[in-house]
Amino acid sequence: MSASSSVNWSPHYSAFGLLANALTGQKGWRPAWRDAAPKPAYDVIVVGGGGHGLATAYYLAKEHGITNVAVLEKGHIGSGNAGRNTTIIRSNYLLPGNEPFYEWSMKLWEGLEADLNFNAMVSQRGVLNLFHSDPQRDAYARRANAMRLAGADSELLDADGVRALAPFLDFANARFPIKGGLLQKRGGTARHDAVVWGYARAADRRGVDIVQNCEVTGFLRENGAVVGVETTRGPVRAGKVALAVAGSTSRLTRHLDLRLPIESHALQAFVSEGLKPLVPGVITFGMGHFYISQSDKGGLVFGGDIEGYNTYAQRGNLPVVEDVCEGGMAIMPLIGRLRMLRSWGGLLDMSMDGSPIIDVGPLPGLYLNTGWNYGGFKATPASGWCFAHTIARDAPHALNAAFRLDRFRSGHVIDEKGVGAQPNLH
Amino acid sequence: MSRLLHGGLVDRSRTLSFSFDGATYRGHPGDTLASALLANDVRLVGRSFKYHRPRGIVSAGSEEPNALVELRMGARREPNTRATTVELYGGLIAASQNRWPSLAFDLMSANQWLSPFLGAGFYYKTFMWPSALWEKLYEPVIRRAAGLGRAAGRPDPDHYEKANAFCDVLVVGSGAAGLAAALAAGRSGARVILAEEDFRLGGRLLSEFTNIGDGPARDFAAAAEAELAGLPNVRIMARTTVFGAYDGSTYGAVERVGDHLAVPAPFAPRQRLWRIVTQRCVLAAGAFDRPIVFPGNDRPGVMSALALATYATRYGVSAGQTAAFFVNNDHAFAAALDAADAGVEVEAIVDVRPDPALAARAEALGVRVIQGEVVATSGKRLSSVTVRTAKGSETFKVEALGVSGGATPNLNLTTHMGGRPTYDEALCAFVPGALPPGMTVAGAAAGAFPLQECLDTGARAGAAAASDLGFAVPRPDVPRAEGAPAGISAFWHVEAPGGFAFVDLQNDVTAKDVALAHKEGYRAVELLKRYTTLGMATDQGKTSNTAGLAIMAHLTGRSIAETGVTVFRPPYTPVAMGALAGHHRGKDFRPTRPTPTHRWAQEQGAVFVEAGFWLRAQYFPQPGENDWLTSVNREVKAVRESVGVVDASTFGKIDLQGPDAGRFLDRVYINTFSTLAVGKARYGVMLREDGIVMDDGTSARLADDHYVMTTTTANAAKVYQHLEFCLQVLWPDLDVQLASITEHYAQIAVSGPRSRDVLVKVVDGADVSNAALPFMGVLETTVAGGIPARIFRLSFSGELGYEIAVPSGRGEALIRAIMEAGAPYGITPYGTETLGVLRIEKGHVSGNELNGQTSARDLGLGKMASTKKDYIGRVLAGRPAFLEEDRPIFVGFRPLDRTQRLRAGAHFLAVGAEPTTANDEGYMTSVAFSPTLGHSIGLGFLRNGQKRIGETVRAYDPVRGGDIAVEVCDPAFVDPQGEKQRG
Amino acid sequence: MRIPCPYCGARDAHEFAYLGDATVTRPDPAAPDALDTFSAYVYERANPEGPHDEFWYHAAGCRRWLKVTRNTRTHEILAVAFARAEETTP
Amino acid sequence: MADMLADIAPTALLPDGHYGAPSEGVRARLLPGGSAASLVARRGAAAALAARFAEAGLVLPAGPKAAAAAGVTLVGTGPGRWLAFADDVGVLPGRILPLAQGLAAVTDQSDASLMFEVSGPRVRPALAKGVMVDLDPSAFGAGDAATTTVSHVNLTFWQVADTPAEAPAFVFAVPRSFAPAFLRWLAASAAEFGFALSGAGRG
Ligand SMILES: Cc1cc2nc3c(=O)[nH]c(=O)nc-3n(C[C@H](O)[C@H](O)[C@H](O)COP(=O)(O)OP(=O)(O)OC[C@H]3O[C@@H](n4cnc5c(N)ncnc54)[C@H](O)[C@@H]3O)c2cc1C
Ligand SMILES: NC(=O)c1ccc[n+]([C@@H]2O[C@H](COP(=O)([O-])OP(=O)(O)OC[C@H]3O[C@@H](n4cnc5c(N)ncnc54)[C@H](O)[C@@H]3O)[C@@H](O)[C@H]2O)c1
Ligand SMILES: Cc1cc2nc3c(=O)[nH]c(=O)nc-3n(C[C@H](O)[C@H](O)[C@H](O)COP(=O)(O)O)c2cc1C
Ligand SMILES: [Zn+2]
Repeated sequence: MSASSSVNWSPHYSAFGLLANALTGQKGWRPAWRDAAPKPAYDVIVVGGGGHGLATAYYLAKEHGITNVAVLEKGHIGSGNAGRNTTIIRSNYLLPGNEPFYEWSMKLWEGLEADLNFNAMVSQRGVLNLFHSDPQRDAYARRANAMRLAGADSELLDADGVRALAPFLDFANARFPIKGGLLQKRGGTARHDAVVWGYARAADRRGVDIVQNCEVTGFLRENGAVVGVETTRGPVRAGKVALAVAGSTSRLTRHLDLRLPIESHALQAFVSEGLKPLVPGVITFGMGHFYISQSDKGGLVFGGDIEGYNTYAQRGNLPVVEDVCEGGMAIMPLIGRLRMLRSWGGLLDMSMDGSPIIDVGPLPGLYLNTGWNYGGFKATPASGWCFAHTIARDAPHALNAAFRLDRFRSGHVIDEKGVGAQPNLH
Repeated sequence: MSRLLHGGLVDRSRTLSFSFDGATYRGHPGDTLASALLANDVRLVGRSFKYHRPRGIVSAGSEEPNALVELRMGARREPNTRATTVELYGGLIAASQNRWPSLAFDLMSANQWLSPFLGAGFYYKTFMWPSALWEKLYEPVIRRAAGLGRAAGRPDPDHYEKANAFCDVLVVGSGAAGLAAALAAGRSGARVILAEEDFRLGGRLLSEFTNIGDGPARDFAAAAEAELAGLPNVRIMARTTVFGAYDGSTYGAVERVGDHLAVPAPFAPRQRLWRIVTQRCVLAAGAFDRPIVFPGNDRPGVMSALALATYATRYGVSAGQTAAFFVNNDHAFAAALDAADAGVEVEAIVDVRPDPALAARAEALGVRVIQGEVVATSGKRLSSVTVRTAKGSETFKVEALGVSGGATPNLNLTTHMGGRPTYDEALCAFVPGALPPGMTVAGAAAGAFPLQECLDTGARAGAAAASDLGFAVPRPDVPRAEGAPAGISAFWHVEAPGGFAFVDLQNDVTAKDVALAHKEGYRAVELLKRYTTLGMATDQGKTSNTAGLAIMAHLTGRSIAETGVTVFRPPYTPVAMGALAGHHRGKDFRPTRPTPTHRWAQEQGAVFVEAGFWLRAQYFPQPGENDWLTSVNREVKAVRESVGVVDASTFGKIDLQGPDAGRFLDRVYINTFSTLAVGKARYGVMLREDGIVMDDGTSARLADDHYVMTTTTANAAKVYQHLEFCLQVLWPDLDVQLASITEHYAQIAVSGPRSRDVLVKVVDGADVSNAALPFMGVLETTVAGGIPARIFRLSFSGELGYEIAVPSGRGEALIRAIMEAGAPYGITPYGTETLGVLRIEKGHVSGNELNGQTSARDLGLGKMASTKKDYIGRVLAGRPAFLEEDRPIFVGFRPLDRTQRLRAGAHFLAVGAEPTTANDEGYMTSVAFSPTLGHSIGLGFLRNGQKRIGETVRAYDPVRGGDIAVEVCDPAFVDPQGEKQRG
Repeated sequence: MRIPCPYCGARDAHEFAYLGDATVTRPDPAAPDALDTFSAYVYERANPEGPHDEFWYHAAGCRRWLKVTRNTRTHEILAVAFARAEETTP
Repeated sequence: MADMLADIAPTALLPDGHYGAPSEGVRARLLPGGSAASLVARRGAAAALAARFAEAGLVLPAGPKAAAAAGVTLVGTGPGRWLAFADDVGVLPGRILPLAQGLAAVTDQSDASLMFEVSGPRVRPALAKGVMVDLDPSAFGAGDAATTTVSHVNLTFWQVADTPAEAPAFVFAVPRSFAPAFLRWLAASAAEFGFALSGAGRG
């Protein structure tokens, strides 16, 4: 570790440390990461202090030895989607461009806590996707097999198998009977904030500057190349500028006159009042928009469809709230008397084929990480890992080779849902 | 009993009995569960979230953080219900929660001794070793300890509904400000809705012994209510909480229609979700009394000063035999005096300020005023408090302590659309910032605390809202209210050694936790919130947030304004998910669409299956058949050998007219329709603009300027929308008119070698010979004794076949006529399963193949594409990826070992290849057992498939344990030349 | 969100189907660079923050395609018109 | 409450009868079948079409309205689009088709919808449970029509021309396959006021 002794690094977390601090009035704790001020120049600037940006910085330092790195975040870290998602992690993708990438992410999740020395509460309690018809079962079978080909785990359950896992679902009176489910036991959830803080602390401990309240407002250009950024805290130069700003991507690329295959949309999420354990893993409804899990604190965390129109307002409207609760009642009528405690929205970078972009370019000095739709939380480790590779080597890794920007022009789109160039339908 | 001898707005003439934790108590109509518990001397009502500390009632409203109970029993059990908002009813049953084995003795309370380890964020730093133990040990333990109440494990038996309301002015809250606003707007004739979450209108007016005009404030409230009730343009909605502000001036509200009853009234819902669309909104939601953080501030008996007063004045209950107050503001001071007035034995008012304005009045009432701070409390339920004064410290006995750190405006709804509150130094409170469009804020919610200001701002806001909309507003006639001083001095936190000093009572966040967050760098308010969970409990920190921020501000040396504030989001108070779903649950989740022949199919014993919202016959089991395959094999055989009948009405059907109809179809289909002869039909394929197949179906030409199109069942609405887009947006110059005729027509398909024999008997004399009605011919005639019909000679099964369209009301009559006519041939009804087998045998693509990922070329339909014209999707279907050799192409498969069963969803691998993503060569889309061939057959996509016919590949299906060798073949298994359908 | 349909009046947005950017127009399919122009037409978006011209289809109402100008930051509707200019009103 | 519908198949119309509270706050009646057609003006021909109809004594309303004359009700459903209803099955082919000749596409829709007349003293509060259009007499009066979505069912309805604000009657043209779902919603919504259903037969 390249830590200089003058810096107050966050101490290593251990049971012993917790005990020692408990006995000494918590005196030994330090800020989990330094609140850095921007330096005039860096080797790499990562724009966006969400999970992807912080993971990218961490892996640049850890895997590629590039530590002269700043993460510039306009608010506080984790204030974007990383801090407002429903925390589902899984690698149950269908298409060859996607599945190996997400499975690699799963593997990184499985070792994350030891790697970061931070408990991100990665909890592999299973992800169960219900199906309600024969064609849906066929589609899930295709997916389950695609997962196996990529080395992931998958199981196809019949209705009895589902009942054994989740007896509280409506097997008696459902409008769309539950015929079975696709189960990924290794899927589950992770604590969203802890992932952000864990990466931030680990990156900081490797020398990365995490600069909060520093909004990127433009780019420094020389000879057509991007050589740095303008920020609310002044210009900062960089050898490479890497964007990982999720739903804000077009706000930035506007300054470069780039039109991207991205639209910004909002997705709401919901949490119920705290309850004693009820829902074991993650469950998704196949004939409506509803999915649910339960947080360690007892809140049911659930969500559904996106709002469906371009927006930069981080919030949603009542029809989707109703739609989600109708879906919930349709499969889990015991939630009727449970209460929704809070709803909020996030700003999604919906892409034209529903799959991400991790690529070099499209301008010299610029690197793109976007198009995560409603599903980029699970990608956080692999996205950071692949983006770091792409930045460091100026070429994509095999795992993100399909996530090229030029795939739309060539036709190599990765459209899991098969709905075409309509982001609001992905 | 702590019921005062008189006073209060409860009906003492009637007694209601109820039970809590198994013991029976009595209360009165007008009580809440909380006031009734206090009246029965029950102080300990729950346990806290993390440390399982004993807790009592702290508020008298929906901001309650502590007194959460499980209300009702069995399937109606409602966890986390605030005792302070539950209207008492006879037979009410409630139980404490989050304790084991009992409320009085909770083993988990041992957690509090571990608190040094369990500080903010402790779990992020531990439980990592060994990692496998997280799911197995640590997490289950944390989960069992966490959570609050228990959900009922059974479906909610009650009914919910939704309703829509429209108005000019929505007034939220019926305190002084809300009533004044509603009166001002209502008198102008504007349509007003006054929504109040309480079961009684009046807000604080019900609890304050003050005068408005010449009489008590309560009388003003009653008079205002009476006047409003008499205005036809005003609708009063009590028990209705406005929970969210949304775009388009739409507000979500929930009305508790039956929650004050043991079970909802017959035929009435338990709750009703309101979507209120208004032009203007006046938010008059009042303010919360916020606590002061001091050691021991969570002891049962420590409560909000205003709540203590409210229990005395509104409910006639003394929260303890003796009480004291600890305040920093005049309003709470006045409330303390009201409590004394109502008969509460007030030992002392501890005020942090040197000279409270109302001190003289207190002395006059014989109430001692102490300048100082409460630094400690004791007792399992509060028995004494210790006060620190300039002279030293003093401990005295009291059973209740009313605490007030000032008023926090209830601005919750102002932040739902992005507004950020701003800090007002003089008021020591956050006040509304940017407001949702159309909203104004009045009364205490706006920081206008004195009663007169509440009335004035309310009347002004109501009047302005109405006059803005063009209503003639009479000069507001605002009564005079007794002035009470509104002095306050900022005071948040008593720094003193000793026990827990809670900031957030429900989530057990202490002042020490805030300090730890500060030390570890979680200083931004949003990080503070997330690291400590401050304000994240069921009360959303309505009363606790400000103090938490103030303590953080103190630690960082910044002002509270600089420190900022977290935002509230919908809902204002938690809303039952049943209410948000309304009628749409169970079978009513979504409409069920029966086909025109549903009743007939039922009579035939059909088994039905969902197809989108439709319910279709899946197969028709006959006596003696006990598995579906036997029935389906029989049905298939009947069609192949004789004749069968199926209801195909669910297809989308679109009528296209106009001089440009043919040209239009040429542009939306890959093939050509303008050259189609009148009286003929043609199969067509449509692409999306990205070159992927959107849908397929046949279109028939009925006249030069008249076509009728069929779409797949699944894509009916999508295709119609697409066609309208093409006409209205892309080619507005085309003169084409569309009409959906899906609902108007029933479409019955008769297929099989004997189908013509049947048809002959069904038509009213028309010539349906091969010459008169050739393959792909169309005939308009009448059938079954005068039913107008269109007969299309089409074949999905590959057999000779006809589709007969008649008005849907006649569909049942037609199918019965067909059955009768077909009886001599053993005509066999069939369902979607057989339909599937027939088309798989024939190699026709369907939904599993048209999956949104396949091009016409992939589907083997590339040759249909015209090269003489442009059409939607043509250009992008020419992209390099679409033309790659290696692309998976549509072909058929059969198992080398014919006894083996194929499975849809299997992937293809070259024989001997490693099962990896890189070696994945495609996938099986559809399979069937072919009774015609006597073995399993399949369709699917295989890399470069057309060129590999005859090759053997593996159908790899590890998820079901399958891995079999299959032969690649032409997809048309039966009658590849199509002779049968032309015969 | 409520969209003032020029025919039906103000209706909740959930009655409408959304398509997105209404500033793009279908290019000339016969042009030599059609592959590029069509790729751009189908896939590339300005995705602006602020006023945005977009297509909404009144699926549950009059079935007209509307061109709506809406602020993507505030959701304020700034203008609404039928997509087909000379819509066959009345 | 939910039990009221529990034993009734969601695929059939509710049987005739009384539902819910003993009063009769809301009444619905399935109207006997007549004939119906959609009319879509040819490009640019809406005005000429309206003029031709006017000459024949029929009103093609210029907006979401229902106009009844000479046994035909014409309801505006979109610009240049109407639904025509007549009790007499001969009217549409006999009169409308020739009138529209060359100026509009006419499509038979006689069996597309089931028509329910809904009335009664509590009709507005019952309908408000699904209709997301302001039904207050100041906003929606006799002859006003709307095409909208009610409880997940897309339909067209109007207030019958000669019914007064105090006792309005509404006609709902409900797509046939959605009619069972519509009635289930209506019965559930009207039950607290008492609901009488007639004309639907044995269901
Ligand atoms: C409600 C919801 C539920 C979801 N559920 C799931 C789920 O269950 N599973 C799953 O896998 N995914 C889920 N997602 C998606 C997932 O959250 C995102 O795809 C993922 O978090 C995006 O990556 P990120 O964490 O880097 O983005 P963000 O956290 O949004 O990071 C982007 C950061 O960039 C910053 N930024 C923006 N502009 C600038 C600028 N100009 N200068 C400096 N900084 C800037 C932002 O403030 C932000 O912090 C969900 C998303 C939402 C909204
Ligand atoms: N002098 C002071 O310092 C001071 C400070 C605070 C309050 N007060 C007193 O408090 C009162 C304030 O009057 P007011 O009219 O502003 O408030 P209020 O508290 O009297 O009334 C607000 C009402 O709004 C209701 N409400 C809140 N949120 C709601 C929602 N989302 N949906 C439906 N109902 C909701 C509450 O139940 C309450 O009845 C006055 O009597 C005033 O004297 C005085
Ligand atoms: C997985 C998850 C669980 C959450 N649980 C709670 C909760 O128990 N209580 C709560 O108040 N908020 C909870 N939140 C929501 C946050 O309070 C907050 O609304 C969200 O992070 C978005 O931030 P914002 O509302 O400040 O914009 C949760 C959020 C997430 C992502
Ligand atoms: Zn419209």
